[in-house]
Amino acid sequence: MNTQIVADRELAAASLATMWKIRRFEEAVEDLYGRGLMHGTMHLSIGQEAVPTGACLALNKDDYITSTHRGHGHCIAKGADMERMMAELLAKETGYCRGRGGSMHIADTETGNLGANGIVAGGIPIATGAALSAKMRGTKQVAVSFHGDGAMGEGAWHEGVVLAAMWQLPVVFLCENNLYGMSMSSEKAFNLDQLSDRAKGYGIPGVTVDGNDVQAVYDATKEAVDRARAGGGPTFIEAKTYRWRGHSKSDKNLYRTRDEIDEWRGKDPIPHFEALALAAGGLTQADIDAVRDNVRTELRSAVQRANAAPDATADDLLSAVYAR
Amino acid sequence: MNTQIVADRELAAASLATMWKIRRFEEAVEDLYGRGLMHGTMHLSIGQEAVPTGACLALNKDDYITSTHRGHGHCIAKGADMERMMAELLAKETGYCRGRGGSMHIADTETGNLGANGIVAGGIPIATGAALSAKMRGTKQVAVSFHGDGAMGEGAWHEGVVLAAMWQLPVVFLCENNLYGMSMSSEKAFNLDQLSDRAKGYGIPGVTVDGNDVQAVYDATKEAVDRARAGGGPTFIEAKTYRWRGHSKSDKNLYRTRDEIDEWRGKDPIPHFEALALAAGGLTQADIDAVRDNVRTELRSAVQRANAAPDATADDLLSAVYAR
Amino acid sequence: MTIETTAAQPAAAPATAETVTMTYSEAIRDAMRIAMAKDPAVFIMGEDVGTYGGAFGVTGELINEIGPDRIRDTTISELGIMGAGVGAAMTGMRPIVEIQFSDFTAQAMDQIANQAAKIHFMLGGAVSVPMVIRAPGGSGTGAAAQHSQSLEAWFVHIPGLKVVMPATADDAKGLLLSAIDDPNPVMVIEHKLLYKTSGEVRTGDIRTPLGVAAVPREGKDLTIIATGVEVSRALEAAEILAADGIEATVVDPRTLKPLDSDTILRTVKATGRVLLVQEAVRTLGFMSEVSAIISESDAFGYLRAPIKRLAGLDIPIPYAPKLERASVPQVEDIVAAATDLVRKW
Amino acid sequence: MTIETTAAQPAAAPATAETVTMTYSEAIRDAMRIAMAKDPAVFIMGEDVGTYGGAFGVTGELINEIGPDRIRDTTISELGIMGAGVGAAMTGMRPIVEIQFSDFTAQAMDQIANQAAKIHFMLGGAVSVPMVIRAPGGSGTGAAAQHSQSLEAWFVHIPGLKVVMPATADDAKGLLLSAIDDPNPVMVIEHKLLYKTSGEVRTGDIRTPLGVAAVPREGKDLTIIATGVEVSRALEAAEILAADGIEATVVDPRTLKPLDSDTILRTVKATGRVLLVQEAVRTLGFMSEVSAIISESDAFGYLRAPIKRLAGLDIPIPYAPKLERASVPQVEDIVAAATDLVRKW
Ligand SMILES: Cc1ncc(C[n+]2csc(CCOP(=O)(O)OP(=O)(O)O)c2C)c(N)n1
Ligand SMILES: Cc1ncc(C[n+]2csc(CCOP(=O)(O)OP(=O)(O)O)c2C)c(N)n1
Ligand SMILES: [Mg+2]
Ligand SMILES: [Mg+2]
Repeated sequence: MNTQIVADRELAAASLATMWKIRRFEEAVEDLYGRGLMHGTMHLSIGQEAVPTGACLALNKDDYITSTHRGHGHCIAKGADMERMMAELLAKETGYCRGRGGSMHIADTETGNLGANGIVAGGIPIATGAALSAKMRGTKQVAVSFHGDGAMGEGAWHEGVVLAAMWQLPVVFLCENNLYGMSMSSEKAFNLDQLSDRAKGYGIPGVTVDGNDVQAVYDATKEAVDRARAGGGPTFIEAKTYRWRGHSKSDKNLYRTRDEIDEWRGKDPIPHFEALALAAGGLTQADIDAVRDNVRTELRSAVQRANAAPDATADDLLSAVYAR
Repeated sequence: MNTQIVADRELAAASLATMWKIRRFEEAVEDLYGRGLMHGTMHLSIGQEAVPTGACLALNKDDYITSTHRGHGHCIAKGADMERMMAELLAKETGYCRGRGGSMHIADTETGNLGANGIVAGGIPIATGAALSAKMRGTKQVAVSFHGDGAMGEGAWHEGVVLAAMWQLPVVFLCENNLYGMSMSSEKAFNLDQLSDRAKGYGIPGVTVDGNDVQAVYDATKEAVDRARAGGGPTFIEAKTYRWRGHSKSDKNLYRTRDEIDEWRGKDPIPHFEALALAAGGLTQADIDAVRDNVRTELRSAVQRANAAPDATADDLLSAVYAR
Repeated sequence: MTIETTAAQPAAAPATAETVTMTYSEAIRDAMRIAMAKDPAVFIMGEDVGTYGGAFGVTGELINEIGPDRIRDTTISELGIMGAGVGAAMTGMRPIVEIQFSDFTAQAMDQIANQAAKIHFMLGGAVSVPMVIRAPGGSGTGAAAQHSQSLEAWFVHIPGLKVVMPATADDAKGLLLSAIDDPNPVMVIEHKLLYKTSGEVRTGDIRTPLGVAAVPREGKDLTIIATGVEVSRALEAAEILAADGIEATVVDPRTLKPLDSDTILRTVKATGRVLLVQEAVRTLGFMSEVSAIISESDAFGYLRAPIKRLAGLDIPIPYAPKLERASVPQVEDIVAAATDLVRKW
Repeated sequence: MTIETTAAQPAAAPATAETVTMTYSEAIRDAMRIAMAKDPAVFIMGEDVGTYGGAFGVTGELINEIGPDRIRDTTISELGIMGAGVGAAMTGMRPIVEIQFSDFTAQAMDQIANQAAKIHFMLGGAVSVPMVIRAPGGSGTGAAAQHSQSLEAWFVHIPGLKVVMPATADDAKGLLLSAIDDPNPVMVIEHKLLYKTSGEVRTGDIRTPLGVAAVPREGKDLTIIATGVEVSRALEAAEILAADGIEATVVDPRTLKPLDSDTILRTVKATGRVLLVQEAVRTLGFMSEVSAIISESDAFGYLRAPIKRLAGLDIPIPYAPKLERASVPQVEDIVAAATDLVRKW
């Protein structure tokens, strides 16, 4: 059996910190955006924090992930620096993409994050390619492709999975099923009881887990990653969760009910995890308070430092297109 | 239970004639091509005749099909005129496409054939669209999308099936699994015991049948078409068969064995059908001979008349691009 | 290709027509509503076009008026949607396919370029594909490189497609209604920044013909040819130039394919100087073709100066607002380039 | 974009280098063999590139020499293959992706244009995508509209891609080796009709630099700029013209992006007359850009005649052999256009 995260002081604290970082980071983004201090578009994953937290806990630093338009959580959970992330969103030269990518393109190759992606399912075949590369180079690295339920309508999803299954590549397709692709209900869209039934069509294992439970996501990912590392090929995981906010700022939430949103707010992964950790004895209330306070302080200083950084420069736009 | 084709004189004769037409048509094409009288490329379906024959028997004239690069059989079985087909391949003005399309683009909208397609899986979403149209217009027409096993690697296949499943459209996805997509073995490619397992990922019925048996293909198609017409949505059918010839003329057959080819030549759908019809009493030996001879005569005159037709004209190339 | 051309006409609605003020976005919706009321074969299909009202709100509440059968929400499957459009168009329907961002036409390129555009010709004329693709293009919203491209050149390069880029609310309506009438696949590239702009729009079942350029302003010193969002920038620049004594003709082709080259050549001959303005990246953008057409025509002999292009930088659109703005021609760039052209030559 | 240019050099191999006669197709295989021997990160991936030897036989028996791990047969999944190439290139490999017909890049357009091309810029330079895409283009094989297009313009229009079109066997080898070295995604558009043509090819690990045009012939009366299969047609035409007293310079850009505009402008200034020849459809083909570059440059003042374009008809390529031939410029068309240009102006 896997480690019980909530019973292990270090892991529990780290997991809780990751969830708080994601939550606080996105609250800050929302606030900055609301006050007109940030531009562009934004996709918040508030409510979904347990998925990247649990999944990345099962990964090594040099394992790869590909991420999505709703990618802050993946990025943070894989180990990125919140200051450089915030700097990117604030269009600063010190941002991960020098202010050229913004929220939808943050990548941090140092921690194996090959990038958020503005294209739904764009990262799926890229993850397959990273896994192919790992296999060819013999490094035992694994790639996890985070994606939404909506992404499963794309041909890119299909082709990425087909190749990975044929070559038995070390890749995990991790679907964050937050019940909607923009306004399209995944239940209506895919005609399936659970999205993990899709895996049967590719001859790969598929499993559905509670995406608001760090342990459940961790366990499924760990099993998949272990299998992948051992040469056992790809796995599909469906993690059921919910986004509290609208798809993006233009969302009027007409396609779902207040009740549904409230019901899922009641399943907030953070207090859920805290309660389990308290019960298991992994964390005391003081630990929990300390984690939350530390994250708040860390985030506050990340925002401040990001704000103080120089704006992105237009100097070398033309020469930055091609690598040398 | 469905009609026993081999026991019904009219149906048996018609089915046998269709298979012979396909066989003879393609032999003629092969011959003309070999003698340098036909240009371009060609994909022969010799050995696979039972699939379109059985499938189209389950269709009404106004039902739709979409076809493939290996499409002569579908075209003939749906009711096209061999002379106009041959004229097309001979680049004549009287061809179905006025000599502009050639083998890979023959269509015959009169008989519901929306076209062969040079793009693997290109016809899948088009069939979905035709089925959508039928449903919206309330016509009770059904669309059958013929495609190869190789096509199932394409995103277009996936997206066409996803939409059809969501909207429960009257469409049948009919896979002619001839074991290879060009040189890629479908067994290696798809990591599945049978390709019909793929249907599970879309929540639609899937079935695998002997593609060299007209009755088996007919039964499966009939069931699917009846369900579709009754509003029961799409079905996936895998018909297992084999192409005797290479993928196209450039094929050196390096990826498969002589033994395998010989084994499948032994499963020739035509004598198989003849034997069953004789045994069931649907056809006498004289009937069988007459069918074969009539087709030969018909084909010979189709080739002659096609040959005598005027060449495709370059006169209005520029004005033929846009419909008016 | 035979291009239907007529004499140039002003972009504004004829004085006689009844008009009402509405946004570009409302004008598009109005066109679709009119077409759907008239012809049961017309329907809309795309991601979030139903209850959500469209990523940019263009379909709005049409689903409440017309119902989910004809305002059809899809999965996120651009290639499948496009192919379904082709199949529906071949069998008696007249689909309007909405792609959320024109960048995602990349996903659907096979069905657009290899199927929709070619079927009529390739099948010998037996069938046609009367379908409209609506897709917003352009930068200016901070959505970065994968959501800000101006890809019209890809489509103009494909025989069998028609390509429309409305610059005003009235044209957005009139051109869309013409596109829906047309028996061919028509790509309508709308501009995100224009959706909320307002203009006088002719009421009722009006048309702006395909293949006819607009000349919203005439002047003797130079001809500015601009498309999409650059049309309004060119007109603004023309005002500023006028104050400085430079009189510009402004031409908006409106339909990039078929192109009204007669109007272009006529106005170029009249001024002898040309400034081409596009938002798309410079290299092989639409204006490269306009330039080539001018310099192989008899207008060549009338040119007093080299043909000047003003275009987006050859870069992916960056996220940072200042960088994004610097990436595409702004009013001041047009003023500067025009002044330079007139003063120097 | 900063374009690296050097003085023009003849397309033929330098006299000093050792050469051997081989086909264009063998030259490509030779380049891949050399690159794979040198660098274990280089591998080939595509449909039927293994045992089958490639749709056009280009990979041939490489699988027997190098094995299936690095000569990797795929399913029919162009978008997936391209994306796998991007992912592999981002993580230390140097994939060569073969697409059977360049027409099927339509399937993979998202990964080409929205991912591969943009990643380096969009991610702030932190990562690059050193990948080569090989795809045969062009007509002449009777394969009709979906297997005969010349789509280079699509790629030239996308910042972040480099685009190469070798016209000789030696260039096919030398440019491909440069493309494999390059840290950026490079689209190599080969021509089906050239695969079986032979030429002298330099042996060993040679290079033809990207961004340098070839000038295989110099003459005083006009400059013919041609790409791909039209280069040999232009050279053949130049022979015929010479017999008639007309001396043509022939320029083969070889790399369409980055483009060696210096060589183009220099030769245009020298002759004052330009004939642009492409196989692709006329509208917004690569030569539209060349035309625009010339007429906005100082070479404009040297032009004695309008810039003449010779291009494919704006139609899908038809199947019938006579129609297919009539669709794209042939030697006699080049001779006629050049003669007209020189005699009339
Ligand atoms: C190819 C493509 N199509 C459409 C979009 C617009 N879009 C962005 S996110 C989104 C919904 C994605 O849904 P899902 O995959 O479930 O992710 P979620 O937003 O729920 O996290 C859509 C339609 C896009 N970015 N890319
Ligand atoms: C999009 C696309 N990719 C590749 C090809 C080249 N090609 C033509 S047929 C074929 C094999 C198709 O296999 P399958 O679908 O099994 O049909 P079969 O040839 O066996 O009838 C390939 C790879 C193509 N025409 N279109
Ligand atoms: Mg979702
Ligand atoms: Mg097959």
